[in-house]
Amino acid sequence: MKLIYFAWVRERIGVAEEDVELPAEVKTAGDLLNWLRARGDRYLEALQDPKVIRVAVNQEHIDHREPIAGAREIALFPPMTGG
Amino acid sequence: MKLIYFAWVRERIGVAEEDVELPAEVKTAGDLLNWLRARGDRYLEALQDPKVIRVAVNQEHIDHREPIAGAREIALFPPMTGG
Amino acid sequence: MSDACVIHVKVQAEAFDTAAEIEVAKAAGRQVGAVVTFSGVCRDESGRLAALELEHYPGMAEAEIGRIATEAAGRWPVTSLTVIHRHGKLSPGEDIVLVVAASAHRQAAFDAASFLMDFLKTNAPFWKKEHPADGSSGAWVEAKADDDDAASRW
Amino acid sequence: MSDACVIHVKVQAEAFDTAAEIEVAKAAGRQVGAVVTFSGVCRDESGRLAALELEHYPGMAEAEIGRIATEAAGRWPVTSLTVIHRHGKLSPGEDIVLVVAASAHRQAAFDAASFLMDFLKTNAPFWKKEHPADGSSGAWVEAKADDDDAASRW
Repeated sequence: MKLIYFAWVRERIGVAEEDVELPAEVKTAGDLLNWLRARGDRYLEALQDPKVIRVAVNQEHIDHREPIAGAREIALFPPMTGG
Repeated sequence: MKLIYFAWVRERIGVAEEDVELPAEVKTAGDLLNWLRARGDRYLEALQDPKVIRVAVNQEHIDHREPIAGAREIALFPPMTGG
Repeated sequence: MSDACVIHVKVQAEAFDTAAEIEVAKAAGRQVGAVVTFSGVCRDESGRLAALELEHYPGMAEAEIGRIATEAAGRWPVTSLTVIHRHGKLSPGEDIVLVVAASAHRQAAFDAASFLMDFLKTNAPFWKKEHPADGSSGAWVEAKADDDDAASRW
Repeated sequence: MSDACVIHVKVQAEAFDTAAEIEVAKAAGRQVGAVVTFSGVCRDESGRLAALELEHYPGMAEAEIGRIATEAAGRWPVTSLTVIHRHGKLSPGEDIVLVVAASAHRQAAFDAASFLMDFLKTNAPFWKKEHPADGSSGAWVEAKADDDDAASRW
């Protein structure tokens, strides 16, 4: 499973992307955020306020309660500021 | 007093502008329309439906009930279709 | 809100350069973050028309557009407003009118441009006559009740 | 309503030519009577900024803008919608984004362009970082609650 980070999420975690093996109990985007927060201080700092973290699965926005089964790539990023 | 006509008002009356002496009892734009309608068939045809005739005094829109005292030029025209 | 707004009004037969007008609008204020343009284009009405002819009231056309733009500049925090309206005979595909609104804020630019167009339609002294493609004598375009409705919402 | 709508989406570092994009929009339908453009311009925030840097999510940026444009084409009778969004380092005065909406009807063109901008702000995966003029290290621009409100009105 490929994880991609953008903007200050990327800066705080310290890598732009990484491959991870997710345990079976990580079913939703919210589960993924909790699992990542337990991986270390950089993750905890990046994801300390989960409600401001947006999640996209296979390049489509999803809600934190939605399942991530079947994801090829999951991206985590702050609220967008384009336009 | 200079009268100016535009679009189909101009075509029906047959002149683009004319100078007229208005009698003292012609006080409002509505009075002017009535007075013109009595001037002949071309005026009657052009102004037969007064409610679709717009009036501008000194290049500003006015309502038919407003006075025309002090006008240097009065324009009569159909509803506008620019833009 | 209108103190810093630059207003440009032109009524002309010649074509205009939309890109150049956008550059002027961007240059009019250091805090321009949003530029909205509206171009009104002559349609051929499914091949029915060879041209549109625009008659206008010289002097009042400029004055009335200026009054509408001044009203818009008082309602929204815009840094510049440009209106160019053409007259004379125009072929399908040619521009009839251009409105450019620049502001620090996108909604102000959208609203000011939309307001200007609605009031140009109902209040600016221009009249369109159709020149049919079949060579027959054309009719004056009738004003639409829709346009009065659009203006009355502001 | 979307069957005749031509949608163009570009995400690029290069500058774009607004006038050329307007011409493409006019050419996309024979019944185009109205073209609305929105240009988002990099501001210097009263001299505070030397540049903005735009990061984006390649692939998703194009896909998400395409989804927003398809939604707009389904809601309004537009003949073409164009969105160009730049990424990379942009100086004050440079264009960041262009939206062009063409329609037979002016209100449809205004609404589609305004809708596109509101959803680009909240949903397109781009992030702005400030480069201050004083050489200090810049901060990421924070999302505005106003922008969520603007999107939620549609």
